[in-house]
Amino acid sequence: MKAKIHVTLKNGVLDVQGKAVAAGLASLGFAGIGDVRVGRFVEIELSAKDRASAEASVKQMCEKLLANTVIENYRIEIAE
Amino acid sequence: MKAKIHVTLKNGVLDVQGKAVAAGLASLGFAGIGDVRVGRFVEIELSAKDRASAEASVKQMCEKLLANTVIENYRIEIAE
Amino acid sequence: MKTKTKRKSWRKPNDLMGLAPAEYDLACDIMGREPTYTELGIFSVMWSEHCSYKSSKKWLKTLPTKARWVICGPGENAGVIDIGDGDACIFKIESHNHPSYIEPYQGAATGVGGILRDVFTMGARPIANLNALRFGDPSHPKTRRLVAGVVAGIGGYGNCVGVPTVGGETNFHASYNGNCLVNAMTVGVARKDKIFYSAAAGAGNPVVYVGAKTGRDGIHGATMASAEFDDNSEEKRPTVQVGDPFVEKLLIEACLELMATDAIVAIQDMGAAGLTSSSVEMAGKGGLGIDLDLDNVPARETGMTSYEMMLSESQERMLIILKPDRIKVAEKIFAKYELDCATIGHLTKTGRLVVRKNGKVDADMPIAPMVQASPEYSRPWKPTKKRKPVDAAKLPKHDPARVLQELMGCPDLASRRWIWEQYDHLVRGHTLQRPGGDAAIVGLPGRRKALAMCVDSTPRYVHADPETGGAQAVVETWRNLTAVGAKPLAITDNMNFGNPQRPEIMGQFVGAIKGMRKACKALSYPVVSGNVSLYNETNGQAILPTPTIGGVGILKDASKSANLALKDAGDTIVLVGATKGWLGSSLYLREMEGREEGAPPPVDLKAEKRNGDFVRGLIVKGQVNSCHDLADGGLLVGLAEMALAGRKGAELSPPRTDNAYLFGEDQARYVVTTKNAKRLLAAAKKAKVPAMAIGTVSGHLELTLHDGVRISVDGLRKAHEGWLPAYMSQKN
Amino acid sequence: MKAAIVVFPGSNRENDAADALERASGKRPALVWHKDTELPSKLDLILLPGGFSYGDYLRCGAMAARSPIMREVIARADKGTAVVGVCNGFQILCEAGLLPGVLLSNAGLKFICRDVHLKVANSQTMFTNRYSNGEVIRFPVAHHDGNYFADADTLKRIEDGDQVAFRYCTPEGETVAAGNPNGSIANIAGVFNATKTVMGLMPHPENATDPATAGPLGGSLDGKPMFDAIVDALAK
Ligand SMILES: Nc1ncnc2c1ncn2[C@@H]1O[C@H](COP(=O)(O)OP(=O)(O)O)[C@@H](O)[C@H]1O
Ligand SMILES: [Mg+2]
Repeated sequence: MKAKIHVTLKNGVLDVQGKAVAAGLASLGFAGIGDVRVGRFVEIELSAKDRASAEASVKQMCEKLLANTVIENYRIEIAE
Repeated sequence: MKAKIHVTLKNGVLDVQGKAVAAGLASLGFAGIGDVRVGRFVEIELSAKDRASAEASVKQMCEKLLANTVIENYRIEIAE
Repeated sequence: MKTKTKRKSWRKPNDLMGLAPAEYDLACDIMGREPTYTELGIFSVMWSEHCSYKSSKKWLKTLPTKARWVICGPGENAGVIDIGDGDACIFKIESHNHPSYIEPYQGAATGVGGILRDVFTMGARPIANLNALRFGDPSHPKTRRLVAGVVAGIGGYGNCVGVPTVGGETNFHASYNGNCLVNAMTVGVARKDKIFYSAAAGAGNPVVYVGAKTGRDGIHGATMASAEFDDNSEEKRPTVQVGDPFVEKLLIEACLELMATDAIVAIQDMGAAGLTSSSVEMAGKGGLGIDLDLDNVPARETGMTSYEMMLSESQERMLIILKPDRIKVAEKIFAKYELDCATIGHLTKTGRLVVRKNGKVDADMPIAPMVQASPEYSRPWKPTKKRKPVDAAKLPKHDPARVLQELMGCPDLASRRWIWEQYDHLVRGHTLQRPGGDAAIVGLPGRRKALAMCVDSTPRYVHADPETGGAQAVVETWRNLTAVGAKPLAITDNMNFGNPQRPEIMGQFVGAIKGMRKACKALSYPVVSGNVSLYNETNGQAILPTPTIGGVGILKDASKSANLALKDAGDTIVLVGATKGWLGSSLYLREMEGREEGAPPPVDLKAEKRNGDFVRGLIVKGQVNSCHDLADGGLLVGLAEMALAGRKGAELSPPRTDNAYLFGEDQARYVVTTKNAKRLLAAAKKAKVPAMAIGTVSGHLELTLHDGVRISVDGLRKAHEGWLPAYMSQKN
Repeated sequence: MKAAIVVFPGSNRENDAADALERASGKRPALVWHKDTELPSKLDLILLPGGFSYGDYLRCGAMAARSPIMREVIARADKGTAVVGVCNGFQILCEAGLLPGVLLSNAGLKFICRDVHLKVANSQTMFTNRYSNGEVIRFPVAHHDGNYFADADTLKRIEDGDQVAFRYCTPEGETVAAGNPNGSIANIAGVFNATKTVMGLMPHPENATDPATAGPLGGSLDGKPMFDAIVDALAK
């Protein structure tokens, strides 16, 4: 099974990279750029007996390591 | 409009972060972890007259700034 | 060369993986048959310019490499010199030009990783990194991105491994538009009796692979483009090498830990041409054979062929010959650091390289004939036409205040702070002289002494007159080391040139070597290691010939160093060395007149030695308060740099105030400041060293000339500190 | 005083810290490899050094914070053992929850290595009592992710509890943007836990203790009072 995890900064946390990307895009001449947010995208191959148990274990991984829940949110998708 | 961009390392390019995360998860006791890949996830709000022109302009952004096309691939989704 | 073996018709020139047809014939002779695909790959990398030095060998051999303090000269992974008390200093420079142009961050980062391995593989703890960078014209669309990427890559790697990056140099010139130069140097220290070499010994001894896993990184590009890989080409295309400084840090610690035991017979990093060159070189130097079983090579990807494994340039890997009963010792240490450690073969008496995979022999070739027959060319060369000196009297006049302002803010002289602040130059806690001075000084824990180091080259001089320029590059490092109070000991050199098959380019190479040779001899300053990078050209436009010199010197007493910052108001400013006012090939001529012309300043090696030894003596005796050597931009630029560093001004009354005098680039000169000018000038006279007082240090932030010119130090600072950050913050 | 420096894979300023402690105490602290889950007994001080633990991959300090030895460090800290985290060590302490807040990428998105000025915000602790409140000192920084962040509630708690140790400032002592190298909120360079037994800071006091680097060479000795204070407090 494969888990896809999106880790993004919570609202209200300064997104340094996002700001820099927005400025970079603007100076390259791209117009109409609004908010830019930069996050992490993690793909994990894992052997789990079913979707539910995979999801539960990936949630654990996020809580324990992949996200810093003080400042980050995460979203999990499980694909076969 | 909102563009969601996934930037990931090309196949065969050493993913130092992925390797480290896999090791980290294993040492936290997670079993059955296979390959782990870490990429970037960028969300951009933009004003574009239509989907097609948004897509074209985001493609430009990826080529010019968001992805390092020598070692990275990117995937674009446009949402209203 | 006479061909004995019949070639099969299907091997067309573009199937030869870059070998010349004559080289292929020679390979067939050595094999007594046509080489297999894997064997051909091995020949092709072993005989590549990069590994065989076929165009340069003949000339490199003429460089002086010996001195009483040289423990190991060129031929090993790095050079080794004796620095007293049983300590040795191990250092080398290496280029990563082409990879950095393709992928600046990773190219530069892996360049740093590679040179670190060359140094710690000999048993040294790396204590400092330096780098010499050349980029295209600032207005070229690619330049900014290359600067940003290369600097971030050097920092990203060096900062993580915890080796301070203490010095370097950066130039901009249109000749590097299509071909930037990234030369990285590492300096390490070891105990003199614990130096590790690469010559294998002991048939039967295990060959052990340690470090990161092998992937398809950087496999010989030319070969991969050849016809045989049409199917699956996406999968098998060469990939950019990605460095993992975290693994390198662990590898350094693990190797040094293993080196503290008695387990190692020989060790060598896997650099260019990876497993091939490391195994062939180790076995070759030991006069032995080597059997490799590639099924045991730790692999990152599945389905790799022998060819791919032998040619992969995956980073952070080492090859070790161990004593057979010490395998467990090594395994334990590498397990501690969670690095791979695998026995992948053993030494044999056959003198052959045998490569097996899946039980099949994919290569079986005689090592000595392959290494000995490695081509050495005597390429035709054409001397560079001599240029006439520039007649300064015929040049337009400019206000010296304006000239100084412009020079201090021009791309080649502006402050590099934007760069070095991205490098951790303080980690380890022994950086005595930080970046920004003439040479960096790094202390040795528990020792009174310290090492000084720097890298230099003035390519515009080399271009104008290769021999003078080659000599000048060597003396400039010697002078920079001297200016901080160090005794220069030895150099490493990185020869960056264009296509050696063009006689003009080969002429530049030969000329530079001749000049370097003379300078090294005159200064007892031998070459102990180096690297050659040829074919630095794009569309027939070659880079300026760039022999980068890395110099290392020693301060017996680290507390007796000098730096360029003006110290106390009232100190007398003394100019040491003779000034005629030489503007040929100067920065002044280029920046003010847009002319890159004229003979470069002559190099008088006797004067260099006399003046330098004199200045060093003053520093060691504590008789000067500050010291700076004069180079790009000449006297007034040197004084401005001293004023900026010391946050002081100066009241100047030089004998002449024409631009040639103020900005000429005459060699063998220093500016020192002292409280006791009388004593200093008397000593100079006795030593037959030209010296004269030209002013005093002042507390006002102004440089004044006695004919009324006044220049604000703050204004100079703005120009000097402003250019690079402003340039880098623009986008394109 | 008995001190231990925890060495993670990728730590690289452990010897700098050991040198500084040795200069202050005359005794070289033990370096403890992260895999030794047992810390020496009866420790007075645990120091987490600078570096790039686990390559700083994923997030700085994230993996080190979850390594087995950190459970032991947390247990000791809970019992009141003094803990100091410098740079990567600070990032680890925040990730491990021993200190409030997090460290984000520098606002300029670049690594910064240079001297910075700091204003002592609380000199009433065992780590800072040789300084006075408002004193301006100079340490080097060397980091890519030193941009301190805490949400409004946390920040209020930190400020109300006098938990700020140092703030970035100009050479003249003004805690304004011009003195802030990395975008840290409220110019915060270092913080304490609520009981002031744990301190983390981004700048490197250990690189401001060696007389050989100071004087005309321009290095700072302002880190010495910190190590002297620590040694003093723990000698008793
Ligand atoms: N320009 C040079 N001057 C002196 N020695 C050189 C020069 N170029 C290469 N060498 C020496 O040749 C040997 C091989 O160099 P290189 O191929 O760069 O080594 P490695 O494979 O270890 O990176 C080294 O001993 C190096 O010091
Ligand atoms: Mg080598």
